[in-house]
This record gives sequence, C-alpha cells and structure tokens, in this order.
Amino acid sequence: MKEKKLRNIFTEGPIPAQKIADDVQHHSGKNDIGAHSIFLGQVRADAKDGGTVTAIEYTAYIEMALEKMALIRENLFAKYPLTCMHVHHSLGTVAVGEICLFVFVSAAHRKAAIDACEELVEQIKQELPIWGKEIVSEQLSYWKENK
Amino acid sequence: MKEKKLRNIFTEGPIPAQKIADDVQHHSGKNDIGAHSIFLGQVRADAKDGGTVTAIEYTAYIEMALEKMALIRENLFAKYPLTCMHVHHSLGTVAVGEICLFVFVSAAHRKAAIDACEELVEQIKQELPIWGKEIVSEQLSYWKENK
Amino acid sequence: MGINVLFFGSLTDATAVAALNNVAAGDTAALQELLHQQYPALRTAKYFIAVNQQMIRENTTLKTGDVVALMPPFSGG
Amino acid sequence: MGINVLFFGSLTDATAVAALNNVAAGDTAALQELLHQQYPALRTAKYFIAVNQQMIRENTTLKTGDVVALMPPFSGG
Repeated sequence: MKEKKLRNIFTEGPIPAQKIADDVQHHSGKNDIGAHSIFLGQVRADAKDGGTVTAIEYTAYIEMALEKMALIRENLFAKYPLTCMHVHHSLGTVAVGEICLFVFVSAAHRKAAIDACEELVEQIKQELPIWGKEIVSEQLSYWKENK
Repeated sequence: MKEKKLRNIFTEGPIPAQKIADDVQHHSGKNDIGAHSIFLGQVRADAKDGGTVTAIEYTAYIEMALEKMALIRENLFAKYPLTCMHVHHSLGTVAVGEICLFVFVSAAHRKAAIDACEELVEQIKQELPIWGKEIVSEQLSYWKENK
Repeated sequence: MGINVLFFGSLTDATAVAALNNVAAGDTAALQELLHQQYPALRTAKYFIAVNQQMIRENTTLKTGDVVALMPPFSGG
Repeated sequence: MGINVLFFGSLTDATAVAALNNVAAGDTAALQELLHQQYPALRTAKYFIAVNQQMIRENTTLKTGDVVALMPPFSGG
C-alpha cells in the first residue's frame, strides 16, 4: 500500500444531474476561477442486433483505476494552470438517458480549463480499467467498445 | 426584419447554477445523446489598480448579438453532428463567483460535442457585441478586455 | 437625413449618452467627423462600425432610418 | 506458489468467475498457459495483463501474493 490517500471517483448507479449544480455552486467561493469546463457522458439507446440498448452495466478494477486516475490528475495539474479537477464515474447499472461520467475542470482562464478537460476525458476513456456492458434485454447484452 | 425568429440568449443578472442541472435533466429523454460538453464563465476577483473586481456589468447590442448568434449556431450545426446547442449570457450585474456564461452542446459522440463547444465559446467571446465593465468600487471600474 | 447612432461599452464614457437620434450625415465618414467634433475622446478610441447590424470596413452611404452602431472591441463571456 | 488472478469485462464470459486464488505459476507466461487450458475461450480473447496494478508487456516473474489481472480493452465513460 502506498501512503497517499486515493480519491474515490466511483458512484453506484447514475450520477444525478443535481450533483452538477451543487458542484458548480460549491465553487462560487473560489474567486480565482474564471472558467469551468464540464463533460458529461450519457447512456445512448444505440441500435444493436436484437434490439436497442436500455442500460449499461459498469464494472472496474477499482484499485488500479484510482491509482491511474491519481497519476493522470497529477500530470494534468503539472501541465495546465488549473484550480480544480473532479471526476465521477458510475459503477453498476445506468439506464439510457442517465449520466455515467461527470468531469469537471476549473481554471482562471478558459483555455487551460477546456484543453485539460478534453485531455482528461480522453485519458479516462483510454487508460482507466473500466468496462461497460450494454444491456439490450435480460437475454442479450454486448460488451461496449470505446472508439 | 427577417422572418426567422431569433432565440434569446440573454438573462438578467447571474445564471443560477440550478439551471445547469435542470437543463441536463431536461435532456435525459433524448436517447441519441451520448455526450454533453458544457462551458461556464465565472466572474473572477482580478486584482486591479485600486482594488479587486467585485462584479462585472454586462451590456450588449442585443439585436445584433442575437442575429450573429443565429449565424454561429447555423454554421456549427452544419460543421458538426450535434443534437442540441444552448447559450445563456448575462446582462447587468454579475458578482464575483457567479456564472455569466453557460454554453451547453450535446451530440451522440464526445468529439463533436467537445470541439463544437470550444469553437462556440471562442466565437461568443470574439464575435458577439457584448461588453463587460469590471466594477472595483462605486468610484472605480475598468472596461474588460478579452484575450 | 435622420440617422440613429448607438454607442456601446467604453465609448459611452466619451459620449455620456447611449444613442443619438436624427443625426444628419450622408455617409459613415461624414458621421464620424461629426461625432469626433462633438465627442473629441472618440478620436483616439478604438471602435468598429456596424450599419444596420452589419459590420462595415469602408465608408458607407447612409439613408434616413439607418442605425449606425459604434462598438469598441467585444468583451463578453 | 499462490498467485491471485482477476478477470474483468468480457473475459468473465469465458471464465464464469471473477477471480482465482492460490494459483501456482512461476511467471506470467506459465500462468497464461494454465488459464488458456482451463478456459479455452481466453486463447482468442484480446487482453492486457497487469501484475500488482502495473501493466506488463513481457513475461514477468511472479511470487506468492502477486495479483495478476487479465483485462480486455477498456470501455469506460
């Protein structure tokens, strides 16, 4: 075990839309923030052989994901002049239309916030050991593949 | 007067954080959306000669801004496969820590949402006839300059 | 003639008014000359001109009812 | 020996279990051979290997208590 405490990023089930408002409100006291860049992943009703997706079931190698996330975070803070960075990813079942990923990056100026947010989203998709299973029906599911 | 109806983008005073949650929630019924990219501008307490900024007062050439916004919108929908695009900009006084700009772009896939949102924010800053006056005190203010 | 003139942003520090109505000017160059005489601080101000909401770069003929906006660099967002 | 093996994502369709405990294998190549015999569908599956949460690309010596994870391409977000 390493000494540093790892921040949790995982939420059981969908991420409530209300959380976004609460988190934004929570940053109103940070007077040096000029820009928030937010990315939300929402579950799509993609057409599949045999029906359309109704939900995604997420699983993760949690310990490794949190270690990796801590590294990604550290690298982005070193690369960009950021104030805050928050990541929330769902585990378990998230229905179509619900939010499964909430990425929130704040900075004094828009360029750092926007660039870091985009890079962070790519790294979450490419580097965190998380898997999505697209549920079509009780009998039918497909393992999701990221592009 | 042109025949097309122009969408309003202006809100008197700050944009409530709650609006962001409500708008996200409102899109949960759109089953073809996979990604939301959101940008928020927040008023910063910048240091100035004579004090720090306590608020920004926004004014605009409203009719021209709405015409220009309609063109920007049309061009971005032509360029990217987007589902929705919403822009809200404050008029009047917005205090430090409050939200003055809320840009919300949704698409099936993240790349379109992220790229269009970034381009939209730049165009809003560069092309919309809106002016901010940074208030330091009753006696002291500075006209804002965009970088 | 009857041109309507709008001033925005920092320009209103120079003019102290947001609009002038029924100004007599045949083109934008003549209008600028008139305004610069009335509000000398405008001479050194950086601004763009829109005629009926269209940005112009060259001297443009004006007709009664036209709306001419003088706009400093934008600073929204 | 005592290696702990974890299976993730689509690999659990092949193994029907999420973990194996106390597997005897001296290195990752030997472990893979063992697992491929036990779960033939793994042979054709695309997966990465992490030893104690570190991704490895080459055959790696294992010791008691090591945790080896077999992970198909990630699909979070």
